[in-house]
Amino acid sequence: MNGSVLELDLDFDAFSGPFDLLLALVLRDELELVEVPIVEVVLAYLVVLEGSEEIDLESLSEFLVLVAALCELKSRLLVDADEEDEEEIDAEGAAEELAARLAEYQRFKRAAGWLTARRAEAGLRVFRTTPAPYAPPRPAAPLVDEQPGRLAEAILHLLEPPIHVDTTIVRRRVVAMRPFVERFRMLVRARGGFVFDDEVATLERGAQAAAFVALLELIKRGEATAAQTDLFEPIRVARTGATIRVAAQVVDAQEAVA
Amino acid sequence: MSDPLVAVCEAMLFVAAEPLALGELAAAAEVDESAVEQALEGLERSLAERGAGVVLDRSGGRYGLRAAPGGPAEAASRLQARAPERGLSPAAMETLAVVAYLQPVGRPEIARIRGVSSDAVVAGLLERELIEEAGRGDGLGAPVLYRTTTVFDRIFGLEEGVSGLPGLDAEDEIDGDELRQRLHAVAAERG
Amino acid sequence: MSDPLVAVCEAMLFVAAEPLALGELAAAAEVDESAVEQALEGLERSLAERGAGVVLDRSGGRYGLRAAPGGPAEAASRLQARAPERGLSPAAMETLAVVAYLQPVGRPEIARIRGVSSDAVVAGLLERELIEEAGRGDGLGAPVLYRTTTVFDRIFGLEEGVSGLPGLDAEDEIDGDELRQRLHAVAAERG
Repeated sequence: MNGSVLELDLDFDAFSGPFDLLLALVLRDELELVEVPIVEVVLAYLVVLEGSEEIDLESLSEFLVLVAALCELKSRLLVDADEEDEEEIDAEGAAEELAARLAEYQRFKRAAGWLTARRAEAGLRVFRTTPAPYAPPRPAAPLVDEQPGRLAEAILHLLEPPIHVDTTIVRRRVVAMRPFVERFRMLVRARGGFVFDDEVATLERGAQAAAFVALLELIKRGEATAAQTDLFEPIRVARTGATIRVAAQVVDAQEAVA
Repeated sequence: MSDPLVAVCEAMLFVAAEPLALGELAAAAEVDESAVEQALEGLERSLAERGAGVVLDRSGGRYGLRAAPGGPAEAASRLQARAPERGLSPAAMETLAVVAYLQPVGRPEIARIRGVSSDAVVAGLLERELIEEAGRGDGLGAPVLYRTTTVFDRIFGLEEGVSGLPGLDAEDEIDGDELRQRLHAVAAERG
Repeated sequence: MSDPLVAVCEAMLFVAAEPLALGELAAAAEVDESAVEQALEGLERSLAERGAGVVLDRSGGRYGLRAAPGGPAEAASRLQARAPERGLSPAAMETLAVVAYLQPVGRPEIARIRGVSSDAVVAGLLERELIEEAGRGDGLGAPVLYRTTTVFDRIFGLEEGVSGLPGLDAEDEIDGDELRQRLHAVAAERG
């Protein structure tokens, strides 16, 4: 495969999230876009993100599924034949969805840039936000009468179970990561390794994404390494000794085995 | 007001929440106290000369600005007195509802159930005397517990106190413990 | 400053902790709004002429005073423990932008747009009082919604408030179509 995270000269700390990273990759002119190992870069980034406790599993799973589908990893990783009611998401569909999300993200990123410039332009603005020292006391605002029914309404609102609004073509499902961490840890310790693709072959997409995050977690903790002989080859996971660097983990592991 | 230190002193006195001692002014202006003293005299003169709406007050060895006597002070008083009548914000209503149905209840539990920090809202309700302290709980750090007040009863027209709160379920009434459990369960699910 | 109404306006703006609407100033001064408008212009001129330590500020369509730029603002900010605008991270600016344009908006939507959890960032913005709660969204599991505050308007110098923000769509950006084409290229190549 071409390039590595290191050759791409990316400073992960400079990105505010996976969309920010993907946008930067997609907008790169100097690289042939198809040569960019997007999945590897994104996965390596997610390892870093996981360490910073900024992971939102729901949006992360969705993002992973889209990126994986986009890069046709799904043909190997995300086999999903058993799931009847779930729409197959093809690479074209993933591209559509990702493009829409990136365009939306880009608008807000630009708005943030405008606000930042505006802040700099506005200069230091100092106000008093407390009452003035000798100001006459402000009487407490008189309370208006309320209906007790509004209290019951507020409590009933709090009793409503949360739903996750589905705004994408991908059906989101929050899948617990912990069982995967435990299963993979057991496999690594007992057998010295396993083939990730075999382990997740029968799972639905959301679970596969969560499994991948679980794998990243094990790698991050230095309990395992993951490797591919080539870009779309099965991911082989092996037990490892200590000292591994997080950012370049996926790439390093891959080079080590290759 | 050609002296820039005069403007600096005016700005400091303007933003201060409390009257300031000479030492505090000197430290923030990064000059010595005698320079500040001189600038304050300049400020006092400048304000008087142009008939400004504020005057320098130097009572109790501290400095502050106040509305000038007469028209300015009267208008300032009228402005301050016109506190608009306002209803409870959605956040206040929700917090009040949690206290009303679960009392006594502490801030950590309120925050957990609502899923957001509720310190500012609780402070506001205390200030408006809709809730009050009711001892301390057993939890971590023995949090202060709160209950609703007679002001609360009056505003919501609850002549019999909280026993008059509307039921939450027409068929089988949820009791306090069960309500608490269900609120926590939903909050946990919300993540 | 011969006009007594100018002094009255200065005093009112001085005592208020919040920016004031023309109507509030007129009511407390017991004059009509156009007279207040004229007096505010006179005040702005008078403050500028004598190089005062404060300047007239208009944010979100409301009026207030703030420390004059430069030395006065720097000294005044040293007196204040908290500076809401200091050290805003790129993540915080992004989150602030989402809230400013989509308000009221909840955390799940912010996370969806940014692709990362925004809980810590939202908490930081709440603490700085740049955003505040604005009720809960409709529907099940209704998330707490947020909006920007007058502090936000003031710090960013938005005279007309968020209505003065530029449109979200710019001409010079790579649009959705091109992004889609680039991503399609990846998909086609890999398929």
